[in-house]
Amino acid sequence: MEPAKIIEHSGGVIGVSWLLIALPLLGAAVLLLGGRKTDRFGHLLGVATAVASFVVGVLVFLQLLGFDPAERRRTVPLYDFIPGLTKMGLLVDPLSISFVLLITGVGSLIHIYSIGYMAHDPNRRRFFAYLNLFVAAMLLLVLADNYIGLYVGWEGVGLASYLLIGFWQHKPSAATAAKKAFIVNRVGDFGLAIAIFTIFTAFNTVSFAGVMESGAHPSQGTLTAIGLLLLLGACGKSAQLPLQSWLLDAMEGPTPVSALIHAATMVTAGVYLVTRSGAMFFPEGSTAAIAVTIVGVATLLAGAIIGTAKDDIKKALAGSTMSQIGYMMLAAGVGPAGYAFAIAHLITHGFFKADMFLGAGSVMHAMNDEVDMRKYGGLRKVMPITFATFLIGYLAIIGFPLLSGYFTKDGIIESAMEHNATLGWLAVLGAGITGFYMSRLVFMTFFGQKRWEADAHPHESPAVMTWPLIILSVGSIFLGGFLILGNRFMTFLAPAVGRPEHLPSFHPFSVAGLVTLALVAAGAALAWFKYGAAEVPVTAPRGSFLTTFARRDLYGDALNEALFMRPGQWLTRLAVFFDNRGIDGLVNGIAAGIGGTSGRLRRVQTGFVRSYALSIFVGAAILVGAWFVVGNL
Amino acid sequence: MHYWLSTLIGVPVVGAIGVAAVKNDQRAKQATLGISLLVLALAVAMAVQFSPNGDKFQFTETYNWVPSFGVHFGLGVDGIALVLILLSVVLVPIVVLASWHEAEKGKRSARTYFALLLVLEAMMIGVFAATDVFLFYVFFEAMLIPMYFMIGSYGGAQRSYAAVKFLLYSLFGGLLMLVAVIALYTIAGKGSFMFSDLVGSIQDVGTQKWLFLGFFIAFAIKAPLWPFHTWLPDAAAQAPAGAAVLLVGVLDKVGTYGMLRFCLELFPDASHYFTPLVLVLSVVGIVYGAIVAIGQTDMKRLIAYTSISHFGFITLGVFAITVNAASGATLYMVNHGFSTGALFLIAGFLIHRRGSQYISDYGGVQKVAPLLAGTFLVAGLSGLALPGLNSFVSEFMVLIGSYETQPVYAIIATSGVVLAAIYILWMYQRTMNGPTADSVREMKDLNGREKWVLAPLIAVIIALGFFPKPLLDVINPAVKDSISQVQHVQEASKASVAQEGQ
Amino acid sequence: MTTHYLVLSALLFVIGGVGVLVRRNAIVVFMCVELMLNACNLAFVTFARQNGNLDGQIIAFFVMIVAAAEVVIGLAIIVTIFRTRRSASVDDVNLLKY
Amino acid sequence: MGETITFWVLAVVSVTAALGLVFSRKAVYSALMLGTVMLSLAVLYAVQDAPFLAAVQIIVYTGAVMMLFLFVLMLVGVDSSDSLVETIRGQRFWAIVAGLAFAVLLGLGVGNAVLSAPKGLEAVTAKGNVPSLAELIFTRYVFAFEVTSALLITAALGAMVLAHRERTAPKPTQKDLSRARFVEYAEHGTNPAPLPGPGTYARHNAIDMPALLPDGSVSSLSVNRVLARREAAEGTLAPEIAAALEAEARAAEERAAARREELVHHASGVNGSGPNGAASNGAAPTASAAPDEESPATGPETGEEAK
Repeated sequence: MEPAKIIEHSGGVIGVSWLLIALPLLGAAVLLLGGRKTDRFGHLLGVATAVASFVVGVLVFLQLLGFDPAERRRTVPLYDFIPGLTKMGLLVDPLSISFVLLITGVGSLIHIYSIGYMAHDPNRRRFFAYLNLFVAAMLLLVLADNYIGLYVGWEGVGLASYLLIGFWQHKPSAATAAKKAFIVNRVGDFGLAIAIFTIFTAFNTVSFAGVMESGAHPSQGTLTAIGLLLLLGACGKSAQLPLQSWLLDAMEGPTPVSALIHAATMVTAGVYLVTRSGAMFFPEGSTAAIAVTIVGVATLLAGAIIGTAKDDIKKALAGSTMSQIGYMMLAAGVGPAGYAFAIAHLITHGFFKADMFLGAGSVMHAMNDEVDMRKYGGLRKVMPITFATFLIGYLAIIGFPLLSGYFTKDGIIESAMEHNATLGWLAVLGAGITGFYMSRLVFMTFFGQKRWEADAHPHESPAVMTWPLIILSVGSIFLGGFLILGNRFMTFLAPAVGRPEHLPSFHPFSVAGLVTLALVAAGAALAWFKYGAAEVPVTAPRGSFLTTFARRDLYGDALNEALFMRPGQWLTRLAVFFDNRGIDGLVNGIAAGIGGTSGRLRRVQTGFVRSYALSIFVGAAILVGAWFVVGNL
Repeated sequence: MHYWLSTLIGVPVVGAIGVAAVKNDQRAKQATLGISLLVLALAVAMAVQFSPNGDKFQFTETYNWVPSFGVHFGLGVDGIALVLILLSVVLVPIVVLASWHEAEKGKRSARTYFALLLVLEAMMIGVFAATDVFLFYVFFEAMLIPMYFMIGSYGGAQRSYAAVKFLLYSLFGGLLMLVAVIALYTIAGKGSFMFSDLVGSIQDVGTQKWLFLGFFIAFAIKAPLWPFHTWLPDAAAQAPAGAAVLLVGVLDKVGTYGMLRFCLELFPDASHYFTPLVLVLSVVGIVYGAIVAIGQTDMKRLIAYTSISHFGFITLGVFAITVNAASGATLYMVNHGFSTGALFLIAGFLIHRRGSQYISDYGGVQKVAPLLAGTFLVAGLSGLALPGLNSFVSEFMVLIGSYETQPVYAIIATSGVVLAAIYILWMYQRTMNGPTADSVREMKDLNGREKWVLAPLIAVIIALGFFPKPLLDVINPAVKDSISQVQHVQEASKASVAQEGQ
Repeated sequence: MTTHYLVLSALLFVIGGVGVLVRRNAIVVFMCVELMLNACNLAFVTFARQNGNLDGQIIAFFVMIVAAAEVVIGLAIIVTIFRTRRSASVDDVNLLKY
Repeated sequence: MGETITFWVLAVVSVTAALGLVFSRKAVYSALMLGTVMLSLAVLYAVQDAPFLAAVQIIVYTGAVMMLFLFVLMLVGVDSSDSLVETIRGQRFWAIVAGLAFAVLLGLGVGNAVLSAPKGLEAVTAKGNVPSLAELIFTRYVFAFEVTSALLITAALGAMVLAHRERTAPKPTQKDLSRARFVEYAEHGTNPAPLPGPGTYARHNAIDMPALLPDGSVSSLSVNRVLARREAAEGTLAPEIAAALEAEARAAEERAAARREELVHHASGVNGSGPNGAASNGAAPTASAAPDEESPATGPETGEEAK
């Protein structure tokens, strides 16, 4: 089934859906411009706008449900953004509203959580301003009805991510990580921008509706090029290979940021982009779609391998995020059969990963901001709520039967398997590794001996932090089943992204599913023997070559440094030298040459009046001679 | 008959004489601010009456100046000139306010500086409003005089070198243009220097090429286009911040404005012929300027090099010969004036506080002066064309427009977007982030005057980022008109190529 | 006959010119200039007769007046220079150079 | 025929005189040579029907201008003369080459011209030479004539301005002069009293006779130095006077040397080495043009050697 037509809409809650974006934007503006005066109530305002936006989102969702499925794609024109290029409008359809609910819902919970987490930070107001800014930009990203609007949101979330990673900018590592994130993202944006140029040139419009309904039939090459360029953009934002390197560094930001931006929402924007453009530029079996699946599989394995070696709890989770987004990309590349699973996994992942990040934040909060898991251990007793919610998130992610992740990940594996057996088995392998590294994380943190630092006095976090955890863990339990069973989500999403001819049915005991479960169990058991039952050394052992390989992020940074940074620095120095000595040297050389010549020439002015007289006389003679010559010609 | 434009030119001139005559520096400053605000109000009042779809040139005034050579004092604005005049008159009061204490260390008195500023304002309005090629040339050259003194008398340690380099470079280009102007007059044989009389008067392609080069080199130096750029970092780094804003923000735009107005309209065939060359220079400038900017250690030089990169975008837009690109380029001229102006001013505030232009002398300023750092970041992000800020719209239009006709150049130019992120954010990181350096520990945040300087700039930067329509509505018709000639030539040459192919 | 006068005039002129170039005493240089002027006068007078037109004589007359004025000023300058530099050599007055 | 003879005679005279003007080393001779040329030309004017110009030539040029030349020559040093050493490389060679080239060119020009017989001035000077000239001057050339008057006035004013020396200090009164004399006395022991008259204890009552001090020695102060030098040059000066003068002059020279260090050294002032040292010494202090001229003290000896 093809995606439904996009129709213009006015009136109702959907008509004012711009409020979704405007509310958090207003919050950000007030908090940033208001200065210290808003310090007192800043966090409350931040939460209020996020929650208000969520409420609007729910109302919009409800109105949308009221329409016939074929009329659920509504565009709300706003204003003429760039005359001659594009108008600005919002596209409210099942896909975008799913994101809106995830962003505002999980976003609101994280806002609430941050009240407690950032309570002692002197710049809490600014933090909430940035969070609000992020929510606004992310909503613009998913709601825009054209690629340029999407691009605005795309870079807007990049900015928010930059600001929030570098929130503790007095730490050089945080500042560097923020800059790195922005610049790597810009590389992806480069691809996205050129994709948009190509789209405009090929279709003479950049709106989704316009592209879909355009009569233009660009060549297959153009379409593939657009697809690959969009994929480059998606790789940047979603930390997929080869632009993955920024995500692990991005963990320098405060943990709520990691939860919201670098786990639940922003990093999934790439999946959104691929899904949104899927029907047009990633048709099933096309080169671009195959590239998407390859990138997805490669990243899901890479992320998982990185996750196995990290001792930093946030970095281990970040590796896991990479890996899970790899799953989503894989599904998105599979075509209409995978879109629903990709988005469903994205949503459930948003819940359980946010849950675990916030749980990790809760642990860090309790352990004086210690992130090294080797200095945790045995925390389940002192932090029961955190432990319980974390455990739910853990079970969800490894695909424990009947929890959210079980349904969505299994769906992805099944659809990948149907698409291409190799990809499917690699995805299964990834699931097994997930079982290992997530178990490792849980065992090192909550089980085993206490390996705390002397001054650590862990305690359970306040209610403002635990309640969001509880809500998120509830979502982590039930959401997956709710979405997947009976193809509920696939049907809902169909008007926006299309649907395969044959709806998949859920097989709880398929071969792949059973193998997956077995591998996950094996991974968990291995982790128990190495980290649960055995003593965990406080300092990391040197480890094998493979461990180092994983610890060093698969040498991604080293590769970037060797390939881009060092030649770049060299090139920069060369260019500066060339500019100063070459171009400017030439300019100054000409000036010096003229100066030197005139310095020599002026010696002709001896000051002896007789010399001057002689030259006058000779000149007169020459003139007279010339006159004769000319006169006699 | 309107007198809008001559009033706009006359008021600052009269004001400058008055300011120079006032004996009290404080009074002089206040008077300058008042006059520049008056000019701003007049310009806005005029702009409101401009009808985008009316005549090409509006508010025209024509007086005979040198009748024997057909030189007129001809004034008039189209959409392109109008937005650039608006840019100038908005920037001047801001610069006046920003330079409040800047001129006190100079070789000459502060009131001279402010009088020069007003003279410069008159020249800037005049150069954009001139509809007579000779008058344009006169303003084009006369602008150098106040700027020369502003750099040479109030600048940094190397001011003499910078001022002379700036003057000689510009003069060299200007003289080439003078030759071309006179040749144009003679060859056209219309007995008039009026732009409207000269358009389309040169049909011979060979002649067009030579005249085009005469004009283009002058504009390329002014703009400045790679490889004629080396005067800009020196001049901008040595000039006082206010003068640097006007230099990079407005004066250099005369170059790109001239390309759009004179090169394209007067010499369409030659423009078509030279397009590949100009595009190569532009793209080289974009990448080269950005790379060299990354390697700078001096804040003001860095900003100057970013401008070289940005001027590459503008010329790329002008010579891509599509409406989107050329409109984007025009809008870019305005936006670049605001964003780079803000960058220069904030850098100036920083330098004023710390007394050093070197990036390495700073660090962690964000901690002690968050507002200063915040505005710096906004201005910087505008410089790297972050969506939602003004430069994005123009840069995107330029790129998308040039991609339509010149995809390869556009793709290379787009890589400048990545480099821009590196040079801006790296500079921001080195100055504002990290542990607070001892030397800046006592640094004060923005004071009231400085807030008033930056608030309008930041407001404009954000407003134009989301709502560029008012400007684009004015620019688009004018740009369409300007590039139509070259488009005809392009189509003709395509047609002939197609015929040969058959 | 006219040719003879003109050749004489030319000779005197050239001799005067060479004198200006080779002599260093400012007063002698001046005299040589006067000689050149006189040579020109001779040519004027000759041409006046040749062409039957008094204009040549008039010009010669004016030349004399101008020469007189020139001598007055020139010698005053020489005296002034001599007063400060104790020298009448034109080569000694060479500070205005390079 | 008469004109031809006159021309040839005067042509030879004037060219010879002109060459003499250029080549004579003494300025006075040059002036006289110039006078000769001018007089010759005056005659040639007269021969060519220009009696008025001939008169003016004699009156204005030979009379006024030449006198002015001679006057300034006297003022500047009548007997200072150029050395034959050329200091500017190639100047003389190129001057002569250019002169010859110019002469050849002019000759070619004149030779190439095809001239008819002179028209003569009879037609235009029917009323006589002077009235005809006057008519032209006061009609067609009246503007030029008036402008010339402005030129003359300007020249006169210019000469005055140039010759005028601005007084930079108030004029010394007698009191100042007297005080200065005593300051000099206190510092250098110079005699504050008026110079002794010649011949107070003289054997001859003559102005060239030095005064004798009470101890019978010669008072060098009393000697007119110019006269003494002349006599020394002639060898008629009494030896004791010569010795006293020499001692006194050496002291004076030492004082002057200190002052002279401040003066600019002129590389071209080599004319002191000529054999006319005595003559130039005689004109001292007015004519001691170059600082590296022989010192006055050694003057008499060199003068004698020259003799």
